[in-house]
Amino acid sequence: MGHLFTPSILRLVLPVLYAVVIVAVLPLMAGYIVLMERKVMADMQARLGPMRVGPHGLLQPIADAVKLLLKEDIIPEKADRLLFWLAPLVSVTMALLAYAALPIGPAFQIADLNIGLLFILAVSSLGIYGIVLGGWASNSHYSLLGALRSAAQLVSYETAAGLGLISALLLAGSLSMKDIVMAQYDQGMWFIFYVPIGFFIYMVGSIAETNRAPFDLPEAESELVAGYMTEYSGFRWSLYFLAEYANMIIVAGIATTLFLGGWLRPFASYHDHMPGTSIEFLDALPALLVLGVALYCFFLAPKQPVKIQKLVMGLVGGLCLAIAGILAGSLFASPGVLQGVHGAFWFMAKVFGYLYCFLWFRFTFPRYRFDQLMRLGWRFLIPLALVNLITMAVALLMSREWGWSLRLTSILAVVVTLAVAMWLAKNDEVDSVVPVAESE
Amino acid sequence: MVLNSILFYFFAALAVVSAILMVTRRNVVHGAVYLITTLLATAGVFLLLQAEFLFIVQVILYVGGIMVLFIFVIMLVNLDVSLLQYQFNRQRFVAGVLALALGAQIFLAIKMGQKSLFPPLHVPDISPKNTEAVADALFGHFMLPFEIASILLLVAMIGAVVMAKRRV
Amino acid sequence: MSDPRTTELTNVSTTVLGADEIILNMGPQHPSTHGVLRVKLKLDGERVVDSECIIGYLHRGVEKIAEHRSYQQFAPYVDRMDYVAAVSNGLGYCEAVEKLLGTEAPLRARVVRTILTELQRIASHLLWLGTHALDIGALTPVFYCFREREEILKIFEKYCGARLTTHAFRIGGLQYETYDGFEQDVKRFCDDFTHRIDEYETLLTENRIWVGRTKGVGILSAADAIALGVTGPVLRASGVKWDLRKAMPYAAYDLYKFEIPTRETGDTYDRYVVRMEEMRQSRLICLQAIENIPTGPIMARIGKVLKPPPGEVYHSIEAPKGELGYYIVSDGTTQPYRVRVRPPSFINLQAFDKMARGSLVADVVAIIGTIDIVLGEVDR
Amino acid sequence: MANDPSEKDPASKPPASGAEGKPVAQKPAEPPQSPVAAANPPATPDSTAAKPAAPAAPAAPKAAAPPAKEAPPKPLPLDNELVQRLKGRFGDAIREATLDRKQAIVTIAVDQLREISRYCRDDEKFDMLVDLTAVDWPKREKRFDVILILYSFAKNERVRLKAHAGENEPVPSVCEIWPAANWLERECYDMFGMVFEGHPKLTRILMPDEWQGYPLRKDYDILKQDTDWVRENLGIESGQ
Repeated sequence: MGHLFTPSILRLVLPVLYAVVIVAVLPLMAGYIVLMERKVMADMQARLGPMRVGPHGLLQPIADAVKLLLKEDIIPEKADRLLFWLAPLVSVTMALLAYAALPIGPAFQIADLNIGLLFILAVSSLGIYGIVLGGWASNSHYSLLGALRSAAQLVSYETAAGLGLISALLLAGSLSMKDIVMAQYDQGMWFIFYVPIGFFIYMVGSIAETNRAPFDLPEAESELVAGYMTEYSGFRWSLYFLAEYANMIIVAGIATTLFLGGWLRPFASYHDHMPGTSIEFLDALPALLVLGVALYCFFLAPKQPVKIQKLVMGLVGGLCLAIAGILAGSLFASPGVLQGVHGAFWFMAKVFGYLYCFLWFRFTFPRYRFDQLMRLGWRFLIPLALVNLITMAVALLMSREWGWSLRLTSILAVVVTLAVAMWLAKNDEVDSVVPVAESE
Repeated sequence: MVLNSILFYFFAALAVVSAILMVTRRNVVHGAVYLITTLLATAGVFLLLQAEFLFIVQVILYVGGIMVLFIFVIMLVNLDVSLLQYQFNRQRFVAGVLALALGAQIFLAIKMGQKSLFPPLHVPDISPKNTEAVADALFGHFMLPFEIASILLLVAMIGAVVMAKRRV
Repeated sequence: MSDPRTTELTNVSTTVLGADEIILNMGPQHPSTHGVLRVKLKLDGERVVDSECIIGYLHRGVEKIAEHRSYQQFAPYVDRMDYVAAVSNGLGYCEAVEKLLGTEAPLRARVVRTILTELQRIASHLLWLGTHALDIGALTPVFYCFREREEILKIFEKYCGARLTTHAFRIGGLQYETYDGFEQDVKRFCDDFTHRIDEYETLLTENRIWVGRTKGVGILSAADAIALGVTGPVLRASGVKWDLRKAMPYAAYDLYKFEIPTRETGDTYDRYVVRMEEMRQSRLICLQAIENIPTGPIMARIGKVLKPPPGEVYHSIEAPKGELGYYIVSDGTTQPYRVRVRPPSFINLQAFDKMARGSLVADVVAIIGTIDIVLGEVDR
Repeated sequence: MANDPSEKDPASKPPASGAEGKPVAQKPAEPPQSPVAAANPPATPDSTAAKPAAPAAPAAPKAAAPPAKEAPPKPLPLDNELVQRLKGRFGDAIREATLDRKQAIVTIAVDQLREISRYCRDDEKFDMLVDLTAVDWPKREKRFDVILILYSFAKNERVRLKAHAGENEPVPSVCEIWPAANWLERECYDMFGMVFEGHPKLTRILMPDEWQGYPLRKDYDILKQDTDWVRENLGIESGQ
């Protein structure tokens, strides 16, 4: 048997295995993110959210999926058939392709490309074609307007998000995602603490890039009905839907890898810097957390109204229990397995934390108007990102040349950038108030 | 190595076919889509040559940036009107001469590069860290041309903004 | 009245990039037109060059029906016009007919009427705030507003059995005495309402995106507002300090102290601030009123068959949307000869074109929301 | 008024006045407060808002006036300074001025409507056109009354201009004076068929554009109208 897993075969088989896992798990995860979104939205609006399908609405995503599959798939009569069919495909394939370089765990990565980050950015920027061609092919004013708006929005916010990322890359020194995480492990500090403004700019840019929350102009329900998705229905529409949520997970993945230390446990390299003190108990945290969830499920199970829901809740409790078992078990296994399993847990925890902020913004902020959105992108975010880049580079240089500690110089950089941000916001305030009356 | 050549022929064929398709399409947006496939095919060829930075730049720059603006303009200015206008084609003679000149050039190129047509099977392995190599060259040896090029681009951008500004 | 801005816009010969102007048709079936309103917008790119409101989809011929009903029988029809503020419609009609008869409701009836009308004003403003914020993209306020509105509708239901089209008042006074615990319910609602309003204010007032989306949008100057006959919060937000409850007091408004909020620039943000302040003032009126509801009869002695002497009267009240007037002509029989309703939404909607011209498509939705129209009242 | 159930016999079943459901809080012994002249609010004790001193029994128990038999007097002629100034300016164009239920009504000649309106807005400060409507008196030869209700912010008072217009007689439009009149005049045209000459776009506003007939006219037969429209547009015999 041994010869079967020779390194070269392993190098080929493992990525294919990971790819299959990701492509299979992704629609399920997208579905459950939709459920999470509806539950969080309900919670913020003093109501319950989906409670009917399965215990506490846990089977709602399956119901949605079945509904979408059964729905009739209408193609407008004068639509451009080739493009109408092609557009959602382009969106989904680009979204899935970007998972190739995403490091979920130290080992769980399909391909550790030398230009990992750049690859993900390139592929996700191709997602625009799905939207633009879809809008054009549906041959209606509404989708055309929606498509043009989203194209303009994506193009302008990609630059902002990209510049935000570069400031973190300065510290990492390499484009490969695994090296970036290792850099954060070696420097013992997540990059969010060194370059918080870069993180903020990237977060705003990523929200705009995935057409979400205050920037969801393209499918602004009230004005353009549903933007470029208006004419799509049934399975085709769900492809766009899947692409949007896949993009969200990628963007969250990039942010976690670059700013929140990827699969690293908080204070991962603590013992290297402070030898002697060991806070290994943090390793037990994931297992305890999932155990807590399992117990809560078991506690809720008997209270479910319908017998089947009791069963399903019990099942979910069992599943959480199993995961807790694996997490706890891996504590005693070899460090490699420990890092692999826990790494995946921490990565997922940070991604879902980041997504929670997405949902949180969506339900508190009203929607930006299109010209305000453009003004924010070009007049505030991009200049701020440039300034942040320069100050970060200077800080890095100071710490390298004069030997000051990077923490000190980065704080200096942050202060300078904040000052510039205030100045930018102030004069941005003045002329953004009355766009219409200029001509008076 | 067999995989490499198979892929190469695939990309090359894809590029040629989609280039022809692009030119012959009546619907402009279809043409643009085929142009994108051509560009992606050439990016594939770069990848085969292990020049992954070039591959990425090709994808981001051409396909992700320029082509988006192409499609943007195609959508804004509905071109059906221009399609209906009568397409005349009277410069047959001039076209003939040009074609001949181009043919001669290609033939000469093939003739001179006789040897390089059949490359040794083993492609020299460029240093894995392709990006660093490009960066060193760009900012080290070719510092001056890089600066001149960037200033040129800046001037072009400012020109575009000024022209557009007057109109809005 | 050629407004420099519009002439400059309309003769824009060459449009951007040669793309011809798009005629965008919003409605009559559209999520954010607050009912069956159809708006034809002429767009140059994103900017609105010209707009035309097409109404009449909800026209039920209320004024024609009035001529075939007795005075009491017509009262329920009045609730169906502005179905969001049915109580104040009823108050306007009953007081107009009382004026026609030359009588007046007893003090107790007038005080209870004032309380219910002010509660209805809060409910109408809450519904406006919820849907207006939803149009602009804030998904959360609508649920908070409807939670509060539910409390008010419960009070109406306990008092007169209906929540929306209440027919709460009768000509000459009230049909029902206030139920036991009426004062406690209103007091409980008013007490925790301040905390609720602060909740909305924290969510919206200083919110940079909300301010960005509403400031400087749909500006209506005071002169335009008066010329276009606009009344209510829209007029007060343009800087005209005028409220019928103060200018020509009716019911029991002269017994209570309250402020008239006004703002200067007359844009969507000012109308938002004015209406939020009006809700606070209405709450104050309710508190003052329930402290001491006078005892006494609740119905004037006017007999069952009403035959007002021939003649005509015009009486108007300050409805949540503006001045709601009733011009009734009587020919001495039991049926009115002509009932003309002065609908605030209909006349305020006329100002939409002046506000929308030169704004962007996204603002059109905000402007429709800020005028706060109800199509039942626009089409009658 | 074709065949609506005639309302002549007063409906018998409304409950006796006064709430029989819930007993009134306490039966006031003294006579109910008799109606006082309608318009200006009764001189209730100007109790400060917070706490009226005495329990709010009506200030002085009025003499037990009989229930509203002597309704307000017939409209009496009105002769205040406003009417004088109008008469001075326009002479006999001001037909009559009356006071009906404390509200001033000035009847004017229809052809002078625009000049009088401009005068009212500019000199008399009636800067808001509250309402513009019409009433149909088929028996009179000038069957339509055009009613303009004006309001002055400065003087906080209202006046009602009334003009008699015949069936096909064009009425001068007041759109230039008060832009508010635009839709109001369109509605009058839509409902009564009165042509306002000088109106920028006089088309139907509430009814469908191809509707025949003018609904609010007294002689408008809704039943025939309904069947015609349904037969033409929907192609079915109305089941009326």
